[in-house]
Amino acid sequence: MAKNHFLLTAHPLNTMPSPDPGQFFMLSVDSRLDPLLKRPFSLHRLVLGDLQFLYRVVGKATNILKDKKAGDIMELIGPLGNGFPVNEIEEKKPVLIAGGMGIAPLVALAEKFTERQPVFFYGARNAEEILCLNELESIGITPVISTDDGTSGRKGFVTDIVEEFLYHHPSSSFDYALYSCGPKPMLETLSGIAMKYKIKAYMALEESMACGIGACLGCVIKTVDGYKRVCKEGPVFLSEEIIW
Amino acid sequence: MAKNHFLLTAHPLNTMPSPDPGQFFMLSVDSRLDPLLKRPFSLHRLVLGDLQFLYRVVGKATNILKDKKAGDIMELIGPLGNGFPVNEIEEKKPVLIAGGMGIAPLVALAEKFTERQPVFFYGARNAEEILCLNELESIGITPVISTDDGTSGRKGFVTDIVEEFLYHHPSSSFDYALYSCGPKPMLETLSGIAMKYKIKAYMALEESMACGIGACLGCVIKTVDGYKRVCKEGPVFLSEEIIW
Amino acid sequence: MDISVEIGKIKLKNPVMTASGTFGYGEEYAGFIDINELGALVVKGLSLLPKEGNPPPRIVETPAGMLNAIGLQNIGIDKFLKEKLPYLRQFNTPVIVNFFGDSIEEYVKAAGRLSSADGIHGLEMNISCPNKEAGWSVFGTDPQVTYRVVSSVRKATDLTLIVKLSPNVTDIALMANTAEDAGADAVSLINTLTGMAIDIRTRRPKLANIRGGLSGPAIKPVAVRMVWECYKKISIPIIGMGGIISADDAVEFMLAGASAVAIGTGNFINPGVTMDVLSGIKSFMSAEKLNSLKELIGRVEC
Amino acid sequence: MDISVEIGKIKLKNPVMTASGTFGYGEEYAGFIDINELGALVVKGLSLLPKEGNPPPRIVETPAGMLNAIGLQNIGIDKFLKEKLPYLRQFNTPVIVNFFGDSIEEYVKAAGRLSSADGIHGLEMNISCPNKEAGWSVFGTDPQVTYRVVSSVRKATDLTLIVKLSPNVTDIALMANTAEDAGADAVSLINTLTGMAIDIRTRRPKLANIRGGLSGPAIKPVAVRMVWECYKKISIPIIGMGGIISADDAVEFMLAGASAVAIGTGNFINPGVTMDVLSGIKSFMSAEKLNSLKELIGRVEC
Ligand SMILES: Cc1cc2nc3c(=O)[nH]c(=O)nc-3n(C[C@H](O)[C@H](O)[C@H](O)COP(=O)(O)OP(=O)(O)OC[C@H]3O[C@@H](n4cnc5c(N)ncnc54)[C@H](O)[C@@H]3O)c2cc1C
Ligand SMILES: Cc1cc2nc3c(=O)[nH]c(=O)nc-3n(C[C@H](O)[C@H](O)[C@H](O)COP(=O)(O)OP(=O)(O)OC[C@H]3O[C@@H](n4cnc5c(N)ncnc54)[C@H](O)[C@@H]3O)c2cc1C
Ligand SMILES: Cc1cc2nc3c(=O)[nH]c(=O)nc-3n(C[C@H](O)[C@H](O)[C@H](O)COP(=O)(O)O)c2cc1C
Ligand SMILES: Cc1cc2nc3c(=O)[nH]c(=O)nc-3n(C[C@H](O)[C@H](O)[C@H](O)COP(=O)(O)O)c2cc1C
Ligand code: FES
Ligand code: FES
Repeated sequence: MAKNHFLLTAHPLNTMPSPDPGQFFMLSVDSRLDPLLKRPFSLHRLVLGDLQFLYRVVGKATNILKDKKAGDIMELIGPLGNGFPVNEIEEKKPVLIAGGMGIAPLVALAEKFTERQPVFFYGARNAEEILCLNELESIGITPVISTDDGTSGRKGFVTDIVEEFLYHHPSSSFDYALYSCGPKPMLETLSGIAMKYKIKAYMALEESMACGIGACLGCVIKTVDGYKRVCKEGPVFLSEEIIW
Repeated sequence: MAKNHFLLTAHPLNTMPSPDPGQFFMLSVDSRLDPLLKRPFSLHRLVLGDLQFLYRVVGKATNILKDKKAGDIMELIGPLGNGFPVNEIEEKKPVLIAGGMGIAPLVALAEKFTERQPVFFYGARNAEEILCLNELESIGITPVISTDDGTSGRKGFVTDIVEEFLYHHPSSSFDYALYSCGPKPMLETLSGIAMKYKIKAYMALEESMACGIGACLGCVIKTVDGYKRVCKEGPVFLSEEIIW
Repeated sequence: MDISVEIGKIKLKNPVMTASGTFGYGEEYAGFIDINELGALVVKGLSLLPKEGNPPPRIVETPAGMLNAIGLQNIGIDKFLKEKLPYLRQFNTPVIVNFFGDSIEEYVKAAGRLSSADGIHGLEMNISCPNKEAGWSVFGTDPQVTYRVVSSVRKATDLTLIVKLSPNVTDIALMANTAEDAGADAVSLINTLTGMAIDIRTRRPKLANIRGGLSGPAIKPVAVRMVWECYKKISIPIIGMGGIISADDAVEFMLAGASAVAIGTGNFINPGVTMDVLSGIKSFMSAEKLNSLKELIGRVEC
Repeated sequence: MDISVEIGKIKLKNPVMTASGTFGYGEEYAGFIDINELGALVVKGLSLLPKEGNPPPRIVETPAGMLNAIGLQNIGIDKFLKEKLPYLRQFNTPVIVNFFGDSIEEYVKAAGRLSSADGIHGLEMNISCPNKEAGWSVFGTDPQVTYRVVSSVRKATDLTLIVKLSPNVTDIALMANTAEDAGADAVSLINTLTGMAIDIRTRRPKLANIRGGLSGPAIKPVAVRMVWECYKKISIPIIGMGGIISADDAVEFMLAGASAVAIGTGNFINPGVTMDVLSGIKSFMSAEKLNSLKELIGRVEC
């Protein structure tokens, strides 16, 4: 795994509903009061009933997480929120767009879509931060890669490349549907592109969370229907709902 | 090691003055904010330059400590405070009295005294909590044991047995000097015994500590000269100084 | 063992409540605990008209605590009565409605509206929320204004009236006294301490609202102290809260003088915390051979 | 890079100070840091006559914080001048003496005595210690009394006069304003929040004094908020403190409006913390390409 990125495999000790791509779990590293709150992590993959999470070390909880050993027990709640709609759009061509850590939930989603031969765009800061190529390959997907510094794939923003693609590959026989996860500015740009090309775009958003289950109203984003909770009404939203 | 009791061996990464028996170290388990403060632990033994601490798991820090692995790095400051006087009393016969976890510093002290054949009394709640017998044996000491419930050695308080000993073994050719560590009530009783038999008693005290180096005035005990800091003027005090 | 307790006219089967704003309208926790086992359920603060609340970010973690600036977002009393209360009525757990207003008039109207509904057992007046600037924030910090608003609401309702105090005051016992004099049946304390956090790289406050309310274990020592100070000065019951995450914490509040306890931030850390606290209180009482909460409440030995 | 800063007439080579009561009279830390590297050293609070302080236990850890009830134990001003000050004079670090009194008269006398000594650069008036009951504790919570005591001390000294504010008030900015009007050259904040902890098994308060002062990371959000509120209202410099344990914390206080920062509880966690904070501030400034502290102080973007 690339520097500072780790894969956590969790074997559930209790039964739980099977999670959908785009859903997430709230995880505590242990019962100490620092860090205090649980942290949200998206389902990365479901492997033989085990949950896999892909995460980047950014602060307190992730720093502790990376030092966990096989066999350690942690408290997780989930699956939470609404994942990506998969069946609703059977006639459409899935276009998946990952930015940075946004790759985490999109691998599970790509797995669901394999038969429909999704197009996969994947942008990151540099070659080092391009992850999961083997996992994608094993399900027959070769993503179109771009990096900010050009160290892998094309140089530039993934959104530019997506727009180029849509421009050069208009289709009259089917519609595209965009599925995306990544940094907010990227999603905002993508949202504009989706509007321009009149295609549906589903995007998984992030907000700081306290409860993860809809009780605290802490994680809202502004939508055309007022504030909505990312943990409950989201994390996947249709781009046209969101007010950036 | 008995249930809930652990031995920690620390290899100093920096040079430090050689610690005396009765001195202590302030230890942080890691840099997280819970627990926040360093915790005091007495030197148990010095083994080939490594520091050994003997501790009982009672709360937050000790619970974390027990799960540390070989090679983990921790921050320690010390040696701190004043240890037991060893040389000042060359003509005296050392009598060591340990109560419960008070055994921790007395092993290092007994090592210093081996040539003077100290008398060693050791009281604990029950047989399970009698520790370090092998260590003591290796330096030629067989302690007189007592337990509250009689599961090992004599049944009763160690202070009763000490008093009995002093009563039956008066000496005109030399004086005794008492060296003790244990729960406050035990030390208080011992203090009375020392007064009665007119012998010097050195005792290592405990108080909650914040800094461990004399700066916060948090760890005082009442003495005939006003409050004194356990971490700086102590932890070893002469019993006659202390106002119980 | 009797762990029931009375708060005004409400009989609680046990002293474990939820704190307003941390338990939604109950539904969210139904998958984690049996709502019927709660001593009482306090819902998110309501106002006459719906409120949108503050823009995000609304929460940030701090050492052993968190800041929130939700901005009193709520669906409004009417929608609550229609859409949420029927759900809550199915449980045999008393429902306490936390509410607030922009003016004394609004408080009175809100209390009136809530009092005529079926299935509400008590009202908790929030006079202390530190999240909103200006006007109404002084309700909870100026004793004279507090007296006026509480006594006005008192006239408007026969339900058990709980006044929730702000800790951001010089003299909490004076505020508790004022609430009692104005006719409150109980006080609850503490609400959040006002705090702030700054992102040093962006140089912006971590909360869009700049300031927020500090809750969680970090504030427990302040909360316990305030409960103790109030207990000595008033004779109505106290609902203690602020940083409770375990039965030991709850017992600490009761020894300080709380008749019941409410858990807020603790629910986020462990959604089953209320049940853990409840069973922990029972174990503590049997270990200590106590037969009734009376042997705990206010029994710290000073 | 210019990291010097002026507090009244005192020129500090850098903004990192120690907080009163946590750094003894300096000696204890000499083995851990170079005292010459400190921006200023603030000593344990002194009174005219020595004070015995409270019985133990005096400290207890709380979530991400600690309570203390030292009870202002100190050796008295005379002994300090004779036995401790000579040691401190050897360093080229300004020495600020924290002091307090039981009455305005005592404050004035203490300030006078300290002002005539050689080697004291500033005075920090503690009007806020929450550890002692009764009388003088109101100095820091009633603006009128604060005005009287500060203006009296102002007349008694030409040294830089810093007033240390209590956070246990409804309106901290009002208190800061009052101190400024009464002639203070600077304010320092925050002192400890009053708190309490109870041992549920013995049923006794964990501190012999019952209540104590809460310090450490737990209170940082309250402290940052108060610094920010005061910065908007006063024009004298602020010394910010409350839970600082890292350079990031220090920068956060400066963005909120502190000209300098003081570290208290942090010294207990890491006796080298002042030097770590100092070098961290420098690295931060070079990483952010800042040339002077002016580009940080009060520069939060709201
Ligand atoms: C629904 C959801 C799903 C997520 N899925 C994943 C995932 O699959 N893999 C993954 O690596 N991360 C994921 N995240 C982000 C993850 O939750 C944060 O990285 C984690 O909480 C950081 O915890 P920490 O204690 O290590 O960092 P902290 O110490 O809390 O913070 C360190 C730094 O990161 C910033 N930060 C913290 N949380 C976020 C956030 N949510 N967004 C942006 N910046 C943040 C802080 O402001 C701070 O600067 C997800 C977040 C959400 C809301
Ligand atoms: C000078 C000195 C030397 C010590 N040497 C040793 C030693 O060699 N081995 C050893 O096992 N312990 C020793 N102790 C005690 C040790 O410091 C505490 O057991 C430890 O701090 C507990 O930390 P914790 O976080 O695990 O417990 P906490 O979570 O802090 O406390 C758990 C429980 O233990 C009680 N407690 C905490 N500290 C003390 C204390 N100092 N005295 C009595 N009760 C306390 C608390 O009140 C609480 O009830 C020494 C203490 C001092 C002052
Ligand atoms: C996210 C959040 C929202 C809150 N909303 C309200 C509210 O609407 N009304 C109210 O009176 N208190 C509100 N509070 C305060 C809590 O009810 C409680 O008084 C406080 O958080 C202290 O308890 P705790 O430390 O257990 O959280 C809120 C607290 C949090 C954390
Ligand atoms: C053990 C201890 C003793 C203190 N003694 C004093 C004192 O004598 N005078 C004073 O003004 N403040 C005193 N304080 C308050 C600190 O100077 C500081 O304002 C407070 O602890 C907040 O900072 P911190 O969180 O960095 O500790 C004391 C604090 C502690 C922890
Ligand atoms: S995190 Fe609490 S409502 Fe979403
Ligand atoms: S622990 Fe600070 S003076 Fe002893």
